[in-house]
Amino acid sequence: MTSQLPPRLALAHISKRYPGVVANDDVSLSVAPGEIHAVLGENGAGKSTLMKIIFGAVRPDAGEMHFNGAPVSIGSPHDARNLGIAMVFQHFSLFDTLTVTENIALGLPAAQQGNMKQLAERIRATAERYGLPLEPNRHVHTLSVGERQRVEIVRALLASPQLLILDEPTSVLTPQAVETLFVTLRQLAAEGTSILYISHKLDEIRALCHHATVMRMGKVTGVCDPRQETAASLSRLMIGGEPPREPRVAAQRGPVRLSVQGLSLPRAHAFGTELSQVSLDVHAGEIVGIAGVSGNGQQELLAALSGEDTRADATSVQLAGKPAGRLDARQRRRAGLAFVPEERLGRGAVPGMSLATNILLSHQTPPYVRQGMISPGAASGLASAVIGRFRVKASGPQALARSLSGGNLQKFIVGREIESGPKVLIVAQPTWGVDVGAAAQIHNEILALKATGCAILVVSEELDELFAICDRLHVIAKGRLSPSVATETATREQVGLWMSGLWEGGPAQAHAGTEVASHG
Amino acid sequence: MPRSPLRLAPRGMPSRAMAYASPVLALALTLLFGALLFLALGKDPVAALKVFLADPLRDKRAIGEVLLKTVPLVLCALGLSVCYRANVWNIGADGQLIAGGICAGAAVLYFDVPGQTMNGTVVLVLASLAGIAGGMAWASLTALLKDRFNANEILVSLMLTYIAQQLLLWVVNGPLKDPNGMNFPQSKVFSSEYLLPNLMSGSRLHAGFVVMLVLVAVMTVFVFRSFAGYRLQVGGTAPAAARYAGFSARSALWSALLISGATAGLAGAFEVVGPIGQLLPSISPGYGFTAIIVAFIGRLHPVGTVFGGIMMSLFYIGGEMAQSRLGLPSAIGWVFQGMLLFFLLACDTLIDNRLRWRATTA
Amino acid sequence: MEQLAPLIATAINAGTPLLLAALGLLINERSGVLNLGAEGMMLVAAVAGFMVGYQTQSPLLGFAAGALAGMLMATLFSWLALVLATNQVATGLALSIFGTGLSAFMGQRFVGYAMPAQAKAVPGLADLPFVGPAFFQHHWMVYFSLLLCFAIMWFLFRTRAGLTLRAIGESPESAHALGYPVRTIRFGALLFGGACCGLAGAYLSLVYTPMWVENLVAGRGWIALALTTFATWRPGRVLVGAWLFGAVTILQFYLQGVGVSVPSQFLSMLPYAATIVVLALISRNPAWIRLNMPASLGKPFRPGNA
Amino acid sequence: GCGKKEADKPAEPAGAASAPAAGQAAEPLKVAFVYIGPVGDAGWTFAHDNGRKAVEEKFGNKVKTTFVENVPESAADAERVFRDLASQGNKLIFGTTFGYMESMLKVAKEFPDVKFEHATGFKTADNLAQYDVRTYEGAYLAGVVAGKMSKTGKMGVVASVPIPEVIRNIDSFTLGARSVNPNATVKVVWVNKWFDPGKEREAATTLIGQGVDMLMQNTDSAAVVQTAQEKGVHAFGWDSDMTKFGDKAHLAASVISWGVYYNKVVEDVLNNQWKNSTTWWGLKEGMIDLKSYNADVPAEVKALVDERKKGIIDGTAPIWKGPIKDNTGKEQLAKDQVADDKFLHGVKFYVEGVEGKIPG
Ligand SMILES: Nc1ncnc2c1ncn2[C@@H]1O[C@H](COP(=O)(O)OP(=O)(O)OP(=O)(O)O)[C@@H](O)[C@H]1O
Ligand SMILES: Nc1ncnc2c1ncn2[C@@H]1O[C@H](COP(=O)(O)OP(=O)(O)OP(=O)(O)O)[C@@H](O)[C@H]1O
Ligand SMILES: [Mg+2]
Ligand SMILES: [Mg+2]
Repeated sequence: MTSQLPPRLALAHISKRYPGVVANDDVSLSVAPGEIHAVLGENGAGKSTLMKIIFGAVRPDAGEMHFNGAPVSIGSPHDARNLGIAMVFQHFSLFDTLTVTENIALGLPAAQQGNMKQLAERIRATAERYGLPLEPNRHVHTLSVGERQRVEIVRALLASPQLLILDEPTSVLTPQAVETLFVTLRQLAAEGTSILYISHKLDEIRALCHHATVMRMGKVTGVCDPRQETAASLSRLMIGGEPPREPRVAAQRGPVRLSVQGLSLPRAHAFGTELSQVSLDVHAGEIVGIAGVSGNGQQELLAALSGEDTRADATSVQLAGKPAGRLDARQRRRAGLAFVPEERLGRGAVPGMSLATNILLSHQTPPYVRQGMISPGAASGLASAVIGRFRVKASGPQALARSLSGGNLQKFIVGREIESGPKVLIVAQPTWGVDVGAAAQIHNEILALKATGCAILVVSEELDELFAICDRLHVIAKGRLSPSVATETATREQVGLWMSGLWEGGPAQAHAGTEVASHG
Repeated sequence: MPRSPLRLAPRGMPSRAMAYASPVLALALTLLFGALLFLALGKDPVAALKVFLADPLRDKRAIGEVLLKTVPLVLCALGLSVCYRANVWNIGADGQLIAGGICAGAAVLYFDVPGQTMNGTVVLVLASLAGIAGGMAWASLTALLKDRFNANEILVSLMLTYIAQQLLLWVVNGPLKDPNGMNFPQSKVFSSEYLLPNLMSGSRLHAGFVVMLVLVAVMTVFVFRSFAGYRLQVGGTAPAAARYAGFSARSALWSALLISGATAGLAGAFEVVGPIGQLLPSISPGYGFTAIIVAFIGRLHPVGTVFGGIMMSLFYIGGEMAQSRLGLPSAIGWVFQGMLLFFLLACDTLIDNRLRWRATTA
Repeated sequence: MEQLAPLIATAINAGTPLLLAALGLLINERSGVLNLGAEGMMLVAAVAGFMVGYQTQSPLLGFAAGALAGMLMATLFSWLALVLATNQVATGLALSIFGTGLSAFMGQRFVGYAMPAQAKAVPGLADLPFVGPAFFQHHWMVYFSLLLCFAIMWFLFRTRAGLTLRAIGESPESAHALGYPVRTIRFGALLFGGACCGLAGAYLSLVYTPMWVENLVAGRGWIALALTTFATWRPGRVLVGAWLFGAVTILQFYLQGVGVSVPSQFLSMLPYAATIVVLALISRNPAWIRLNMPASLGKPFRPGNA
Repeated sequence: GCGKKEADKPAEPAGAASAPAAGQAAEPLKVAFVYIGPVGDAGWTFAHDNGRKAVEEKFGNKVKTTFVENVPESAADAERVFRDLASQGNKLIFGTTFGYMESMLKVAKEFPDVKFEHATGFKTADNLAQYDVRTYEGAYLAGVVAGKMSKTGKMGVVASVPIPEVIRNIDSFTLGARSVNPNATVKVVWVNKWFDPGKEREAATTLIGQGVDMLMQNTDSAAVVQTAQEKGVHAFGWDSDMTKFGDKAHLAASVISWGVYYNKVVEDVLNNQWKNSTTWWGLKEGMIDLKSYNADVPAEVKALVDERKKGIIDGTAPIWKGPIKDNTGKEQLAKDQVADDKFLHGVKFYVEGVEGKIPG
């Protein structure tokens, strides 16, 4: 891939420091024209920061940047765009109540915008050319997550960039949609566009990228050709040691602890999803997984199971054989349920309160609360115990929840729920945005809990994770739940198809969904 | 955007010391700017500040006056603190106070008829309960509209204050008008046995002050130790977490408003059966609004509101004295109150942030 | 019918300060900033406008001073709410309390003076039967406020700057990521809001009353805030709402004049009660509000780094 | 009784009030005024402050006056202000609005050596006197002018708060108007405030919109005159001359001269002759008058007003003389019966010619 042309982008000695962390420490990196270059590393390694520096959203403390051989100083995303750099952010930067066209217009230089009609035409044309169909006049809040990702990508492509930055673009896509995206990216690279690609999914990087820069704690720790590496060797580069192993734990399968029968719920608000005829059983000593692209009813199902939504029929949700559909979250917790929600700050924990006080969200009985009075000592003691056992990085039980990093807070919440000794544990996105080491630790704890005879339901968008820890899998699509398959016999292709609703009697058979159209 | 040479850098952990220092710093800045203001008006700043801060405290009676004024301020602020902790932006404490005053006044008038003697204490307790009920009823309108119709509580509670003022005007012109009062818009003056007893002779400070102190203690326990207080704060600040924990955000809304209505209503009752002693067309010079500042100065902490209340009471009386002693417009008291709140908000950012000089690089 | 024309005229007159202020607040809120200091800004602007207008005997200069005063107050708010990212509700309340005091303080020596009457007729149209007295015998500021309303409609929905403003109100994080200077644009929006509230305040002291008295604004700033919700953040509906509220304000006196025998105190409650009823009706459907309300309204935004 | 008690007392250690004759060394009598509104309101408080100035002018350095303006009627505050003024050494304190009555009663009890004077109330104490002015006489004279000059015979009153004084003024205005134009009618709009130019203007505009061409007001600002000027109808100044707010509209003003009374009270205190009396002065004492006529008012109208004035002063033509019916047709004063002060204080009805019902 190397040629006589100057590199499209060359970074030299980039450093960026935040209070308490050095996010980028003397980072150098070079991308050739037409090259797909991966950047990988643990959570917090500094990948996003580096990308934001390239895109002008963050200013480096030190270092130099060359673009097509010329030294540049990129002060803002506008500068970056004018140079021909486009970026698809890790967190969507879309505006829900605006139309697709308006969203795209906002991401283009004013000069390139033209009038809205012409722009809509250009969007349609570009989208078609790369096989990313889009309806320019729809409002973003009516789009599925996959479609939103497409808006981001089309916005980047419309600027005909010379360098395209993609920060974890696939975390919300079905395997099939990922394939489609890769086709597009390869096509772009062939046309000469350089691509910087960030992902935690090592398989993807091995399949797509020509080069990889590995980062750890802000520093570049290695450069390699990912096509020559194994997932294990990449992982070693990333975390500087052996990847943790996740043992399969054999457990005695017991009676049904959590049972859902024919659960149907109308949507609670305009942006919600309707649940229809959802049925599943979770036995003691078993981990059942639910796969699916987000926005297909996971939230609604979880709320109906946790007791945050009590509209279901009493008998449609049963805990340990007793009807629980109408019980609120407190009553279900008393019946032995524990729940780790996907949002940590604001739902699993109150940001402005200490870890000790956050204990009380799920521990509302003696010794923590007696006769309506809080016992601060007991709560604080439990918080310390969780911090110790789960190796949570926090200054102590009095640390505010919002002062913890995402991964550490997740460990705290998982620990808090496990400490209650539940009969049934429901976990949503157990390792979302959590790095490899912490993920392994959380997985191990879940597996250990299973061995004690707890019934566990895991809802996740990460197929790898589900395949790694679950005994059986369901797929949720458009508010319906597929039948279950044992993970030993399931294939990724089958689950991928199911994620588009293509199972016997699944929703995609009734009407072709947009997700399906995307890989047609 | 104006750029200052200083910039804020977030602290990892909020600073405890700064949380206590911030009101002191804000007060110091207010006094500094106040002194400059006096200078600009051609007054000796030291003498003027003395009138403002020392004269209201010159003797026992004067101190009694300052404390007397803290009663309605602190009572309202206690309830408002709970509301704001629960993220319910009730700014209509003044209306709740008026509603409480009307009900307490009506209760006293019901018993205070010639030929019928009731135990004074019993009547006072009943009047206070009526005041509490009145304040709660008025606040519950806000809660109902927010709960059922999702109507913004800031605007609703404020509009209800204007309505309460008219309601008071109506009762003193109509149903509760003194029949022997030459048709003037006021109720009859309550008999002295139905007025709150004074704590010491030579001062108007009454037993309500003691009740206020007790309530401060009760509220402190409620906010920091009771599970109910905890539920309410979670329900307000993180509704999703409250649902997750099985607490009802609706009950947080209702309890916050009812508590705040109760304390404001009690404040109204104490004014009516305390220093006023009858129903008049106006029973509050805006206590409910000043109490907002009191609540913030007090860090939404019940004990803090006592200090905040004394502060505001000083500014209020000081403003009045500045008028009669120095010939300054009495509105200067309001200017001081507003300034203090501004400086406090500004200083509070230092709890989560530290000041750094901006790096000179572009 | 003959009584209807003056009723319409008074309603429009009473609605104009509400319209001016609500349009400014609408721009504020479209950018995601909730400024509860409207009442305070209007008061300070009213007194500043009156001081200058009276001293120079030029209403135009008075309006300019009012707008400027509103902008100064807005700058104070911006510094706290944008730079220090303070709680917007508390900051707005502080601005209102401060403005109430400051205006009373500044205006102390101006109480009791009056501006001379100003020309209030559109030549040629004012003498038409019915429509003349109803619509064409107003101060020029009334027509200006109408023009402003249409200009804002065009700006918000037809220009790129308007699109940017709406986008920032929707998601300052996304806008920041795309490279828009969120705080600068919000500052601009706040200045505009301050200027509009300033004009509204100056209209009260220079044209409507026209004199300065303490607390002249008498809650109109709050009603203007309610109007933006009433209008679901659309300029056209703000216009309708403002005039409607103007009519309700007048209605209490009109009903007394025609001899309705309800205690006048209850009639005095009308504008406030109407505000509550309208708020409840409009907000009843949360989904609808969610679709229309700028999603970041009232939430402090501080860019991670710039 | 009580005046004597005061005089019997030995001179105070501070020796301020009771020994004016002591010559040069004597400190001036400290006199304080407490106002409900701002001194610049152009109406009620303005008129009182003119009275204060009259005192300063007449007594020079024998007195020292202070005033506190904008003191709310809410008793909790008024009481403190009165107490503070008393403890500051003021020996004569005027409270100029009805709402101060109870506060003044309380404070008066605590400071027996300070004389308190309360305007427009009805309770007295050993050291608390009451004073008021017969504003209704001015209203009546304005009514006469209005009756003569109205083209439509429809008049309006912008009224503040429905207390007897205001109702009496509305009635007197109506009596005056109907004495020269028996078909005259009067509409009333209540604003429930003493001083709120915005509302006063809205009320005036509404009345004008309903066909009224003469406006009387019983509120404190000049907004009504201003509005009348703009809309081309006529109005009357209230409490003080309001010509400068609308020189075309302003037909005349019912002007109060508080100074007449204030001078007398100060004189009495200086001479140790003060009594806790109840005073109700009017045209006769020169405390109220219709003044500042517009050039448009014909000489014959002025002459008529002068004639009525004379009749009121010498008692030959009292304003409130039967038969007077209320506007439901019920007779309130029988033929030839003349209302006494007690009757006047208790007027709770609209006379014939006023439209509508009294609120509350
Ligand atoms: N605005 C900021 N202020 C303070 N610290 C920051 C800021 N942004 C990032 N950091 C810190 O800088 C480090 C690098 O963060 P960065 O987001 O670049 O990591 P990353 O490699 O993209 O991680 P992930 O895989 O989780 O996306 C982290 O420790 C993070 O906490
Ligand atoms: N924008 C920001 N402003 C201030 N502090 C920040 C910001 N972003 C992150 N931090 C702080 O930086 C630290 C790391 O946060 P972050 O969530 O990025 O962790 P991380 O490195 O990804 O770790 P983990 O793997 O546990 O998620 C935390 O203390 C967090 O509070
Ligand atoms: Mg992270
Ligand atoms: Mg990242």
